[in-house]
Order: sequence, then structure tokens, then C-alpha cells
Amino acid sequence: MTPHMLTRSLDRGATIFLLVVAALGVLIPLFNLLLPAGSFLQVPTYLVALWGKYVCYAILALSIDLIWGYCGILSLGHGAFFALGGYAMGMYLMRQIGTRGVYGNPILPDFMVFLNWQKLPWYWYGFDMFWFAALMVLFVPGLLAFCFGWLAFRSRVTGVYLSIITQAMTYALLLAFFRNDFGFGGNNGLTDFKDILGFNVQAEGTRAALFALSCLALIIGFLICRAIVSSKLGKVLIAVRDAESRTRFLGYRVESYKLFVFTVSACMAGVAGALYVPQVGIINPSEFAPGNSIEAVIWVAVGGRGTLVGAALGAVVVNYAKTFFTSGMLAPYWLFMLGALFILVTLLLPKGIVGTFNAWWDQSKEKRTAASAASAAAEDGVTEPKMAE
Amino acid sequence: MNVMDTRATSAMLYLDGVHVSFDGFHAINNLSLTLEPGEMRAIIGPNGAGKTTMMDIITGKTKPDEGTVLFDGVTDLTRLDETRIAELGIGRKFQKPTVFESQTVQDNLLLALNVDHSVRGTLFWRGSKAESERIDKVLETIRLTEARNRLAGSLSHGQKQWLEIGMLLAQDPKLLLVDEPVAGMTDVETHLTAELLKEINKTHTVMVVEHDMTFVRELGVKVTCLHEGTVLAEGTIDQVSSNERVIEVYLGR
Amino acid sequence: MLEVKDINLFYGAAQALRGVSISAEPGKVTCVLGRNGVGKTSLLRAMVGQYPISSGAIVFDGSDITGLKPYERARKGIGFVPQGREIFPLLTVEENLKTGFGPLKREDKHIPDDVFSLFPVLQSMLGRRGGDLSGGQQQQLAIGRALVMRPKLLLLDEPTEGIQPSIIKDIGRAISYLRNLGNIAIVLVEQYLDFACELGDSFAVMDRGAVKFTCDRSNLDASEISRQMAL
Amino acid sequence: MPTKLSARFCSFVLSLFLIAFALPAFAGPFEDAVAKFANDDFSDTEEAVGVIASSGNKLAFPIISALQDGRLMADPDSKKVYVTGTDGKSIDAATGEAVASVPDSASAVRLNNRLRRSVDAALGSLTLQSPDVGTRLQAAQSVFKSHEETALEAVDAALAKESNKSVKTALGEARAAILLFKSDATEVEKLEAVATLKARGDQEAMALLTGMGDQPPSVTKAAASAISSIQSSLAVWSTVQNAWYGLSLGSVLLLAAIGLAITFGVMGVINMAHGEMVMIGAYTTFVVQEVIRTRYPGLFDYSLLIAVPLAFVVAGAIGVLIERSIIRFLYGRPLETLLATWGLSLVLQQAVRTMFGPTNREVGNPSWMSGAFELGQITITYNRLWILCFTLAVFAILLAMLRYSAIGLEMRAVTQNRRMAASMGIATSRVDALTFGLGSGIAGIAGVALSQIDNVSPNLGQSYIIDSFMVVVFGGVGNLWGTLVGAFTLGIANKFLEPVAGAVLGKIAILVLIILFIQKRPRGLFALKGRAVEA
Amino acid sequence: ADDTIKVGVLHSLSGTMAISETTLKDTILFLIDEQNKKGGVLGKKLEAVVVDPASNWPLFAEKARELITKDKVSVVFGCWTSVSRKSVLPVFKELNNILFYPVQYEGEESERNVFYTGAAPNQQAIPAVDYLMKEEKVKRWVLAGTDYVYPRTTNKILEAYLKSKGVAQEDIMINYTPFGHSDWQTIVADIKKFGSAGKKTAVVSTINGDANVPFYKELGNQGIKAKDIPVVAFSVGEEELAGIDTKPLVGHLAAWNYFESIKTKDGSNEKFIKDWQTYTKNPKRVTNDPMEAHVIGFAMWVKAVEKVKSTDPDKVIDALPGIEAPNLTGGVSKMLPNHHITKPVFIGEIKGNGQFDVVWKTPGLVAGDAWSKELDGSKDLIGDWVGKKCGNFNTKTNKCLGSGS
Ligand SMILES: Nc1ncnc2c1ncn2[C@@H]1O[C@H](COP(=O)(O)OP(=O)(O)OP(=O)(O)O)[C@@H](O)[C@H]1O
Ligand SMILES: Nc1ncnc2c1ncn2[C@@H]1O[C@H](COP(=O)(O)OP(=O)(O)OP(=O)(O)O)[C@@H](O)[C@H]1O
Ligand SMILES: [Mg+2]
Ligand SMILES: [Mg+2]
Repeated sequence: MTPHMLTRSLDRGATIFLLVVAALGVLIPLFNLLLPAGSFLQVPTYLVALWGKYVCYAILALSIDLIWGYCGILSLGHGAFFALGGYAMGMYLMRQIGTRGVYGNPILPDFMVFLNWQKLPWYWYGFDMFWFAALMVLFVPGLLAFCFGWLAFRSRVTGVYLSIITQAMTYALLLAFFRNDFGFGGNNGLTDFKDILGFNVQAEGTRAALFALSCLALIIGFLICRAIVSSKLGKVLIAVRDAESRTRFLGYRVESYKLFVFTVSACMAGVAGALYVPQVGIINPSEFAPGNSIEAVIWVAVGGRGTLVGAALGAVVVNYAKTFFTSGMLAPYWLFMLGALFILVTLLLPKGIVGTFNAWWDQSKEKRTAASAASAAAEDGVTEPKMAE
Repeated sequence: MNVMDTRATSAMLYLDGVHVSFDGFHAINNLSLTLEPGEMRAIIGPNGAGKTTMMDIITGKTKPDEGTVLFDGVTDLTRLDETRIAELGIGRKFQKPTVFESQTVQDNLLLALNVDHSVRGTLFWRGSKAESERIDKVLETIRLTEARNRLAGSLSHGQKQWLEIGMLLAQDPKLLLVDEPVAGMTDVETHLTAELLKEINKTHTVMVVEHDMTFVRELGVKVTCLHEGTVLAEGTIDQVSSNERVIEVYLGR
Repeated sequence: MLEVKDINLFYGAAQALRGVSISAEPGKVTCVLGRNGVGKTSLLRAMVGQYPISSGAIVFDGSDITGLKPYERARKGIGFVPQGREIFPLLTVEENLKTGFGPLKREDKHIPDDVFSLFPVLQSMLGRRGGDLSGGQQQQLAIGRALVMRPKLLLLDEPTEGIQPSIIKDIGRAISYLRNLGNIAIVLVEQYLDFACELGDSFAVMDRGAVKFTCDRSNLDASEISRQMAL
Repeated sequence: MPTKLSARFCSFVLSLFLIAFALPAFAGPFEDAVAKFANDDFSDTEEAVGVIASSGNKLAFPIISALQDGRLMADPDSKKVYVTGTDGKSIDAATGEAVASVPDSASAVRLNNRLRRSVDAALGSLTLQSPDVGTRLQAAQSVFKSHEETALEAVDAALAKESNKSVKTALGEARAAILLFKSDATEVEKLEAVATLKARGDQEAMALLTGMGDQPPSVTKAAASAISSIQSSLAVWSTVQNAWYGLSLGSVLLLAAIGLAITFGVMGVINMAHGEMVMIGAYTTFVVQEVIRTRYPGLFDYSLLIAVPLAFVVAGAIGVLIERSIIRFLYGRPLETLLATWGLSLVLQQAVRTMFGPTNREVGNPSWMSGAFELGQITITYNRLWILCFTLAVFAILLAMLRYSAIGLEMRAVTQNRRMAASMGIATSRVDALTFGLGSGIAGIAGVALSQIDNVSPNLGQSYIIDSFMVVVFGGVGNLWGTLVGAFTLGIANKFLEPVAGAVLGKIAILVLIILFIQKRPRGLFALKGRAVEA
Repeated sequence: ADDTIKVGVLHSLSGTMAISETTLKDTILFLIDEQNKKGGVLGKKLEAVVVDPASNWPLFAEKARELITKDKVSVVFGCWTSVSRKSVLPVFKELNNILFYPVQYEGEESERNVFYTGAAPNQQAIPAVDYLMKEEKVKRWVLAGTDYVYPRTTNKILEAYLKSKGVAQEDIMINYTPFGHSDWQTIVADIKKFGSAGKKTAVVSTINGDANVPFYKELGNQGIKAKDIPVVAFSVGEEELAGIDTKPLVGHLAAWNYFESIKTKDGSNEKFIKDWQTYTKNPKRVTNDPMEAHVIGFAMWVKAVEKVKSTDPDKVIDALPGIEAPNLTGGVSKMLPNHHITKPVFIGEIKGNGQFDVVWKTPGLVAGDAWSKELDGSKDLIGDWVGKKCGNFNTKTNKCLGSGS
């Protein structure tokens, strides 16, 4: 990333967001590790794990916002890339167990032993090395996205057709991974991890480090997204979103653009999944469930589509709401709350939380400066595309 | 209209025996047409004659059922997609103005500029002085300088027409296809547009579709009249407008 | 018949109409002229109710229709030919015409012969989807569609845009035919001055959202109008 | 069908009672056998059945049929056994004398599957000459199944008297089955038996032919050729069967998708709550049946006829409510509808869970939707058949409505250009509400049909929503014919893949095929073409 | 507050599993209520902490963590699916707490922090097959299951077991379907075909959850009667049958360790059912096997706590093996060193009223095997948390495998 891209991508909102994430990424682990239990500011490990999960979701949301908010590609199957990244990491963690599994088999994971697998399937080779697994975390979702996108964008599959085939993709993967014959542990997935890079995954220090890493990944992901959308490429993406064929007539190779962001986004989702797995301790096929992907899209919508910050915020807000509502008195009724939240956000905050805030901010700024309407254009040129009516 | 084969290679645009039908409806029938480099050609013809469809064929939006479409005498356009054709240097203004509604007027022009259109190019793009000067100039030409920061979606119909012409200017293609540029413009604006096109024609090849005969007359170029997907008449405006058939199907009495 | 009194209209913070007043009479054609972006379309939108006005009143047939919904206005007899045609793209030509049946009485639910005699091309294309037609054909369809409603007030937004000369003449003839029927009031928004001058009974030139010049057929001065428009 | 049969059967039983009453009782092995019923031991019961069936006692039939129906009561204390008639009157099983009442300590003699089979076999030879055609047919079939040599005489006797054609065939087949295994049957008889079984031509006939053991060479040869001919005809039938299953699966998909074809296909609302509308329809059926069960049990067979309009109204009304309160603010913003309707689906699911509990609810098949009939070598279940017919009817009505009615035209106009439609005098908000209500209502009646084959639980809708979207998109959004063809194509493809690849891989293959297909036709099977679409 | 002992309830109340798990939540609330009426435990009242993991596996882990660290519960009753158990396992190990798991499962596990009160395969599957073989003389087998770990493992075990009993490979048909499979036409027809080959055929069903209803409906409609091809199921209980018209299904079987219809001499089951129906204010509310598992587990935990006079997990874990508690069918179940319990096995036939008629039962209680004897990988393993302090002890090599932690 060249310096000019960095400076261009940092506007006020972006800077605030980055500072907040960085602060969280440093302070939460510190407060968790250094302060004595019971002290006022001490962050329990439970919360570190929880927030670590939120941050991973935020990265996923960010990756969806990049393609949906800016390029109009509504992927209802992004959970697939997330899960694939997760599986790649899970496979590494599985191989790290070594002889500590219940059957003590040095090579085969437990689920293979009890289903009588004789030897490790070829696609498990190499995952005992971290660098290889890390590469696969990017490569597998990236490759799938590339192949899928190459086919779909070249044949100009757009709109709901694209959304539905992404859904079909994740659904097919869900079914495939459910199959025990597939060699990924079936419905039980991969679990019972012991350590990562030699550190015990359950140790407080490791958790804190994973959390900090997730925040770092969020920051980097955010910067990449900002760099993309604030470059001229970002404008092309919006052009593609709003009038795809017009963009073609200007001489832009639309499919390359889509393929580029789609693949970048899938890689980001993969990283999110990879960070998620050691923190929650399990990866199983339900991560491929179409409902999960739809929900991730909804986080973005709640936070504000096409705002990046909003996507991350939406992921945290919705998941925090879920955590909050699913315990205590409200547990039997939490779906009412969540459902109502979605409905109300759509009706009352049509641009999502951040989008609405931005609009309000711009408007009041406009009033304050009392300037001509000219300067009022949304900062990134990002507003809701006018739907064909 | 017979076109001599030797001229085919020197022509900027060469259409021969083009046919297109939609679900059995023949929109273009054995259409043959040649445009010389540096030429400006006005195309007239009744509604539904196939003028827009012809542009669709040239720009790769519609694939002809049969026939030859050559650009620059060598490139077979029927094999290429829209992007490639645009890259070759064919720009187009649509009949129904299509601009990027959620981006500013300025960004619309920026996107149209014919600089590196690759993913890498746009990702690592940094604005240059030359570019912003070009944009300023175009804005001035289309008289939208004041609206430069407005969203294109909030422009009126006519303003969008202008913006599209501006985008065409920014794109700076070798061949301009202009579909009904003055629809919805006042007489004065029509005049300005004619002047503008004549100016452009000094360095570019242009094909204009228009129903406004005053405008066509003002352009003062060779006119082709299409009818039912084929060339009905060709010649100067006076020749064409005195053609009986043209009067019958197009001009009216 | 129609009385537009001092209306203002805003798009967000931007004002598109500033105190516009205008009127239309049966058997008369009121022409609204002006450059691009002066607010002509906005004025028509205000009249049909597609966009709410912030102040002023619209009186039609003696009753105030300012608060009515667009379809209620249409049912009162306001026919609209919008700029950009707004054909229902997936309906056939015939179905497009039939959409005008809503406000009609049962015995009136047929397509009047006028429509086909004015625009014979429609007759031959009844089964084709509206969206497939060429621009000019769509424009004819849009006018035809408005006529199916048997309107008392017909609003035409640049009906000549993109139309071949012979059909412009036809449309001109159609408008004067309708005017001569005597029971339809017509508001014609145009930039094509010659056409407007030929048909208009009264003229209003708009600029920046306001009417800045009016005249009648009696004191028509085409060059003055053209000067006003060019300013 | 079964209920009718058993009703006839009961009347037959009753008539036999009358004969039974007239008979004097005497002690012997029969009485001992009867007493064994009171031991509550399956082996004892089985023994007793055997003895009683072969006793020739006139009470044998009433006792065994009572045993089959759970009307044979045994008192473990007094070791007395009673037969309760369908009319509530009881007799002592050992003596045949009428008793005033059965003691409270008596309970029905229990059966297990093995016993049920022996009971069937015993009843089989006892009822071969029953006056009722259905009973005779059943008897012949159970003899065919058990093909015990001892039944040959009875079969021959029955065959001589039988006049009904299908019973005659069945008896002939039973006879053939017996002869095939009878060691002392002549070669000619066996060859004839092989021919009869060949004519029957089904899996069971083949099983008999394959498993018949050592036979004279000519019979073995005939059997071999019979087997191969049956096999080839079965192969053809299995294709027919797959096609039928495909059609039937297709009809379910279509039914589930058809409402979505309106709310999503026509209106452009990405309606994630569609599945919940289906669910509401299914719960409406449940409530209707519940009321009928408790209040008007006689109406049970009509429950679905009542449920269909009701489900339409209930789901439709909820649809209208949703449209008025949420969707109408979201026109022109299709993606927001995804968000809101997803929220809505959560709320509706949980609401139903709170109201009706999280567990499955029982929705029964009315008699005309239960059971199956055989068409050649395939079994066609009535419920699937009715669902297919019902789906096609709904489709036809809907299509006609959209195509030819004024409101249909208005619906299409409004969804294509809401603003202009209003200017044409169409009350857009009313039309919007009606359209959404119509789509929801149709989803509701889909729920009625689906309640017949699937479980009625709060998750019902979830399991159909993805498939429904797949179907609509595969067929081409906005085209009802596309939805029809899409549903049947997917159904049939699925059912032809399933036997080859298995259910899971088959489903995966279908999904991959959809993905690849969309590459070929980016706007679905019945893509709308031309400018009209891009405009 | 300190004056109560908190008990975590970790069952899905929404999502796909709510259908089964909600009842278990109610059961624990009921048991706690009863216990509190008796004065609680150690003089303190019990307090239930209910959370909803929403059938979402990562959420299970999150909620488990929340229960233990935030709410400081002393014990957790929860989970249904194996994957949910697998997902919370590391949490219980890390935070050293106790989980009572009440559902029949595939076995192959024995963890220090988990007590398995549901059936292991040898307490359900194998007796069922034995019954069919002996009583119904079944020669040909269809093993139909949902494609996930429990059916896969169970079928592996059964396949090995059947072969050891001399059943030929071609007489075994194995079939897997996706979760929530709803179109059973082809499979039912296949079963019918497989069963009409002249040999007595039975279906062993490990079909899970929602898929059962359409499966049984299709069975009924295609006219597959229990007397022709009986189906024995391991996941169909009273609760599942409540959603089906059982008349066409009479005679099909289920193998469980408890049936609601079982009459006990001391009337304990009858009393339990009555109390339960009173508590839930629903006179039609049924009971089922996993509920009974919770009843036993809860009683055992109470006894263990009272024995060591503390709720400290370490102490309770050590005290639990050997603790006995009456089950609802008249016997006394015992917690074994491998953290599984002893249970009777019943085979029931479906009756027309949605209940089961017990047609067979094991003579005594069967001890749950953590590790299956039929599988190569595990035949030498035992779990023993008393003597060996090890969940996976290899008796051949005399070693505790893995880290054991
Ligand atoms: N995709 C299509 N499907 C069906 N018919 C089409 C399609 N595209 C164009 N047509 C038909 O082809 C004919 C030519 O259309 P075209 O738009 O090229 O006319 P035009 O000369 O541009 O007319 P205008 O001056 O009115 O714009 C018309 O009759 C139109 O209805
Ligand atoms: N939806 C809108 N949002 C914001 N501004 C708008 C909108 N529609 C029109 N405007 C602005 O309002 C002004 C008047 O527009 P209007 O469409 O009424 O012009 P017009 O006189 O019809 O022009 P033309 O001749 O080009 O059609 C223009 O400056 C236009 O940019
Ligand atoms: Mg045209
Ligand atoms: Mg206008």
C-alpha cells in the first residue's frame, strides 16, 4: 500500500474507528491479564473470548460490506468462505493434538480412528505446519471464490440469481461437510483443540493474544477495504453496482473488478474464520448453513451498508444483542427481540445505524455551514443506489 | 447500397449484410453502412427503424444473427464484448441518459476518462493535474461546473443528457456514437450541441442519431435514413429530405 | 378547470418550484416552456401528486386536490404522459393500454378508437411487450395510454422528445384534435418551441423554478419566448 | 380405504357371531388353548392361535379376529377370556355364551409383530370364502405371503367358487406360490405356477422364484427366464416410478414456491418470511382438525376442505397486515425487505412456538388421502396424488387470475412501475396489500397440503424456504411458467439422481447443477429476454 | 446470592433443536422445584439459571462459559446433539465444572467432567437388534440413518455386530439422508424392495429429529406394516409420536431405557407422570427417555453433593461414581467409573394412542460402555475415573492414552 492510498483512506470516521479498535485490542488483553481478578476494571476471560468472537464476526461483516455495499454483489453464501478458513485452521489445530487424542493415534484425528479410517486422506497433508495452514486459510476460500466468481461474473450472473447460487454453494458445502465420508468430522466437526503454535489454546495468555490478533486483523482488513473503496477502483465498483452495463461501455472489464473484490473479500472472510475457530474451540458444518450467511448480511444492513464501519458495528451490536437476550429472563422470548430489532432498524433507520448517523451528521453540517447544496454530496459518493422504480 | 470491397479496409466503421431478429421480429435487415475516418454521419429514420439497435450491434450489446461489422477496417466487432469494443475506442451516448446516479457529476467524468482501466490501474490510481484539468474543461463545455459536486441522480433529464455527452468527451474515443443528443433540449442548447459535435468531428469520427431535422441540417453532413432495419436513402440532407419514400415514412407531409 | 396556486416544491434542501401559479381550461392548451432543469417536470409531478408540495394549492374541477393521492387525482380525470415514457415494460401494448381502465365505468372499459386512429402503429403491435418498443413507439403508447382514461385534464411532458417528424405532426394533430373536442384541458410541457407555438393557447416560461414570463396566443411573440428561454 | 375395508370386515364378523351363539360348548384342547391367552406371554398366545385356528371350532374365527382387533380380553386372575363385539356385547371365548360384562381386571390380549403375522396367516385360510370381496382378496394375499402347504385345500375350494376376477387372480397366485414350494407337486403344476408368477411380475414373485430351491431342470429353466423377464419389466417400472416420484416431489416444491413466485417473483420482495406463511397454513390445519376431533368427529374427512379456505384467509390476512405495517415502507428497496422479513420470520416462528409449543403437532390424513394404490408395479400414494392435482389446480387458477383478470393486470402494473400505476388511477396501496396477501394466502394453502406429508412444527417453513427460492430463481424470476417447469425439473432430476448417488450426494449434485445451469442461463430457465427486462 | 446453589440449564429453546430440548429444560425446572419443596440441598435452595443456546453450536460453548464464569453455577444439565456436547466439552474441562448429558449417543467418550445418563450404543442399539433377531427372526437389515456421527457410529457398531452373527454383507443395506430430509418416497420404496426378497427384513432407524415424521407418514401411506417390515427406532419416543397419527404405525418399534407406559410396582413412574403433568399444567404432557435420564442424573448429583457436603466440582466428581439412584421403571441405576450409568433396556411397540407397549426387556440392568467393543479402535479401551483416573485407558498396553486432561 503506497502512502497516498493510506492517507486517502483515512477520513474522520475511519480514524476514530481504527483508534477504538486498536485501544480495545490493547486494553482488553492488558486488563484481563494484568489486573487482579475481582478488581473493578478486570476483564474476565469469558468476555475476552466473547469479544474475540465478535471481532471475528466484524471482519466477516466487513468483507461482506466490501462486495455488497460497494459493488452490489449480495452474497448469501459468505459464511462458506468463513467456514473454509475456519476448517483450514481447525485442521491445523487438529493435527497439533498429536498423540493427546483419546485414541492416542499420532496421525489420525479421533473421528477418523473411530470410523476406522486407515490413513490420513491426502487433503490433510501439510496441515501440521502452521505456515501451510495459514496459507490455506487464504488460499482455499480465495480459490473457491475465484473459480466461482470467474464462472458467475463471466456469464454475467447478477442480482438475486447470483445471491441464490451463492446460497446454493454454501448449502452444497454444508451437505458435503455433513457427510462423514468427506473426512472433516461430519456434523461434529473439528474440536477438542489443544494448542496453537505451541501455546495452550485455553490459556488466558493465548486467548488475550488471539484477541489482540483479531483486532489487528480487523484493523488491517479495514484498511484494505478503505484503501480499495477510496481509490478510483472504489468509484468503479460503485459504478458497477449502480449501472453495470454502462460501466462496460466505458471500457471497464467489469468481471475483473467483481472477481477482484469477491476474492479479496473471500480471503478476508477466511481469515475471520481462522481466527474464530481457536477462540470458540469448534468448527462444524453448521457454519455453512445458509441462515448464518443471511444473518451476516443482516449485520451489515443493521450497521449500515456501504459504510464499512457500520458493518463492523452491526456485527457487534447484533451479536451482543443475541448474547444479551439469550440469557436470563428473556431467554424464551429473545427471538422476538431480535426479530423486532431487525424490523425496527429497517423501518426507522433505513440506512443502518452508521448510515443514518452519517446522513444526520451531513445534514446538520450542511445546516451549520449553510453552504450551497453542492458540498452536501455524501463523502464517499456512497449513498443508497436509486432502485429502479 | 453497394460498398466497394477495396474501401472496406480503409473505413472506420463497416457494416455489411447485418441481420438481427428478436423472437422472429426482424429489427435489422441486410443493413450495410460505411463510415470513413474523420467523417460525421447523421442517421435518421422512423421510430423503430433500428437505429438504436444498430448502435447496440456496433457496441457489442447485441450480437447480429449474420453479417460483418468491421472497425478500423480490420477488427471484427461481432466477436468482441462491450468492454473490448470500448477499449478499441468506440464511445456511446445512450438514447435514455444513463449516468451513475449515486456518484457526483465530477466522478462520472473521472470514470469516463480514458486512462488505465485495469483493476491495478484504478487501485493504485492517483489523480494527476492533467486529469483534473480535463475534467474542468469538460465541465465547462457541458455547463455543469456548478453542479460538479452534485449527485448525478439529482440532475434533471436534460442535464443528464449533457452529462452523458460530457462523459463521451472525457472518454475521447475514436468513434463516437451519439443517440439523440438533443432530445429534451431547447433550441439554443440544440445549437450549442451541434457546434460541439462539429468541433469534436475535427478530430473524431462521429455517428449521430437524431430526429430534430433543424439540428441535422445544422450539422451539414451526409445523412443516412434507415427504415425497417435497412438503408432507405443516403446523401445530403436536401437530397434525403426530398426523397419521396423518406417523406412518406419519416418526415410526413 | 385546473388552478395551480403559488406552489413550492423541495427536493430535500433544494427548492425546485418557487411560487408557481398556472391554470388550464377545457379546450385550451397551456404550454409550459423552459430550459433543462428549470422545474417543468417538477411542476407536472406536483400536479399529479407524485411528489408532495410544501405549500400552495392545486384546485381541479372546483375542488382542492392538494391532499389527494395520485390515484385519486387520476380517478378525477387527470391523465399524465410522463417524461421518459414510463411504459410498463413487461406488459404487452394492449395491457399497457388497459391499465387505464381502473377509473372507468364498466361500459367504458374498452380502448377508444381514437387511440388507434391517432397511432396506428399501436394497433399492429398490440401483442408486443411495451419495453421492447423503440423510444418513439413507447412515446406514442404513453399518450395512447393516457387517452384510454378519458381524461378531463391531460398533462404532457415533452411528448415530442425522440419522435420522428411525421409523428410529431401526428401528435400535434392529435393534440389539436383533443383540444377541439372542447372538453379536455391540456397542459403541454415543451422545449420544442415551434411545436408549442403552433398548439398553445397560453404560454408560461419557467426559469429556476419560477414562472417568469407568460403570454397568450393573442399576444404571442415567439422570438420573445425564445429569448426568455435562452436567458 | 383401510377404514372402509375394516368396516365391512366387522359386519362380516358380526354375522359369524350369530352362528357362533347357536353352538354348544365342550371342554377339550380348544378350551385349554383359549385359557392360554390369559398368560400374557407371546409364545403362549402364538401357540393358542395355532391350536384354535386348526381346531375347526366355529368360535375360532371370532376369537382370532377379535385378537387381531384388540377386542379379545383376558382376565389374568380368573384365566377367563372374553370376546367383545364391535357392538359392545361380549361373549365368553371358551363357551361362546354371552356375558353381561367383562370384569375390570381383564385387559386386551397383547400382540407383537410375530403374532400379528400368525394371526394373519390363520385368518387368511379362515376367510378365503368370506362373502366380502375385500376380505377375500386380503385373505388370498396373506395366503400368498405365507404360502403354507396346509392352505392348499382351502385355496382350491375357494378357487372353485370364486367369481370375482381380481380375487380369482389372487387365489391363483396364492396357489402357484404354494405349489412352487410343495415338494410333491407335479412338474406341470410347477411350470404353470412359474407362469402364473411371471404374469404377476413383481418383486415378490421374483423373490419366490429366486428362493424356490431345488426343482426339476425344466422348472429351473422356466423360472430363470421368468426372472429375467420380470427383471426387465421391473427396470422399466423403476424408471416410471422415479418419474412419478419426481413429479410428486416437484409438486411439493412448486406448491411451496408458488406463493413466493408472487411475493418475490412478481412484487420483488425478498420474502424470507414466506416459509412462516406456509407454517401458519399448516397450523391452521392443525387447529381445524383439533376442533373437529373434539367437537365434530364425523367431519374429519372434510377437515382439509375446511382448512384450505381458512388457511388462505388466515395467512392472507397476516400477509396483508405485514404488507401494511412493514413492507409498504420498503418498496424499491428490495434488500431491506430481506432484513425486515427475516426479522419477521424469527418473530412468527417464536410466536407459534409460544402458542403451540415447540413440539410437532399431529395433523392426520383424512381417509381419502391415506393409503395407496398400485399402478402396474408402482405404488402411488393418495396423498401425493392429491397434492399433485391440488398444486396444478392452484397454479392454473393463479395463472388465469394474473393473466386475465383486471386485478391481475393491476398487480403486474403496480409492481413494474408503482408511480406510473398510481398516475393511471390504480390504487397502488390496495393492490400491493392484495398482492402480498395473495402470495401469503397461497403459501398458507401450501401449508395445508404440506401438513399432510411433513411435520407441523415451528421449523416447518425454514425447511422449504431455501428450496423455494431455488425453484423460483431457477425457473426465472417473474415467470410463473418458469416456476412450474423449474419445480418439476428439479423434482425429477432429484429423483433420478437419488437412487444413483444417494440422498445426500444427490442433493449436492442438484445444487451444483443449479449453479452451473445459471451460468448458462443467467436469468433462469424461462428468462425474460429483450430490452423490456433491461429497461 | 450465596444462599442458593445455582444449577445451569443449557438446552436450546429456539432453533431446530428446541423441539426436543425445551422439554428437558422444563424437566430440570420441575426437578429443582420438587427438590426445593423438600428443602433444597445442604440447606440451601436450588436456583435454575436458564440460557438459550439457540441450536447454535458455538453459542453452546459461549453460554457454557457464561454459566460457569458469570453465573457461577455448580453443575450444568444440558445438550442434546453430540456436536453441542463436543462444543462445550473444552469449556467444562478448562473451567472444571460438571455436565450431565441425558441423551443416547454414539459413545466413544469418557470425560472427567461429563456424566452420561443417556444410553450408550450397547444399552440401546445392540439389545434392539438382538430382539429382532431372536423374536422376529429377522435375516435382512436396513440401517437407515441421518448422515451424522451418531448414526454413522451406531451403524458401524451394528454392522460389525451383525456380521459377527453371520449376517451376509448383501443382507445389510445402509442408507444415509441429510438432516431434515422430507421426501422419503424413494427410500421407502427401496426398503420395500429390499424387504420383498423373501427374507424377513427389518429397518433399524437412526433417523434424527424432524425427518422422522415424514418418514413414518410415508411408511404408513406406502402400506409398509410392522408385521411385514418392522422399523426399530432409537430416536423416536413419546414426544415425537405426539406429532403423528400412529394408527398406521402400530407395531413399529423403539428401543429405550424408559417408556411412559411402563407400570411400576411402587407406582413411581405413575406418580412422576402425574406430578409432571400437574407441574406443567398440561394433563396430556408426555414423558420420555431423556427426561428420565435427567431425573436420574439430577438425583445422583443431589446425592453426591449431600455425600461430600459441598458443591465443589472436584469433590462431587469424585463422589459420583458408585452413587445409586432409582430410575423410573422400578430399578436402581448406578453411576459407573466410566461416568456412564446402568440402565434397563426395553423394546416397545407403537400403539394406536401414541404410546408404547413394552414387548421385551433385558433381564437386568445393562452397564453403559464408554468404548464400543465392536470397533477396532476402541475395543481395548475402558474409561475409569476411580481407579485409573483415566477416560481412555488401554487395557492391552496398560496406558492412559492422550494427555487425559
Ligand atoms: N430486445 C428486443 N426485443 C424485441 N424487439 C426489439 C428489441 N429491441 C428492439 N426491438 C424492436 O426493434 C425495432 C428497432 O428498435 P430501435 O430501438 O433500434 O429503433 P430506433 O430506430 O432506435 O427507434 P427510435 O427512434 O424510436 O429510438 C423496434 O420495432 C423495436 O420494437
Ligand atoms: N429527485 C430529485 N432529487 C433532487 N433534485 C431533483 C430531483 N429531480 C429533479 N431535481 C432537480 O430539480 C430541478 C428541476 O428539475 P425538473 O426535472 O423539474 O426539470 P425540467 O424543467 O423538467 O428539466 P428537463 O427539461 O431537463 O426535463 C433540477 O435542477 C433537477 O436537478
Ligand atoms: Mg432509438
Ligand atoms: Mg423534465
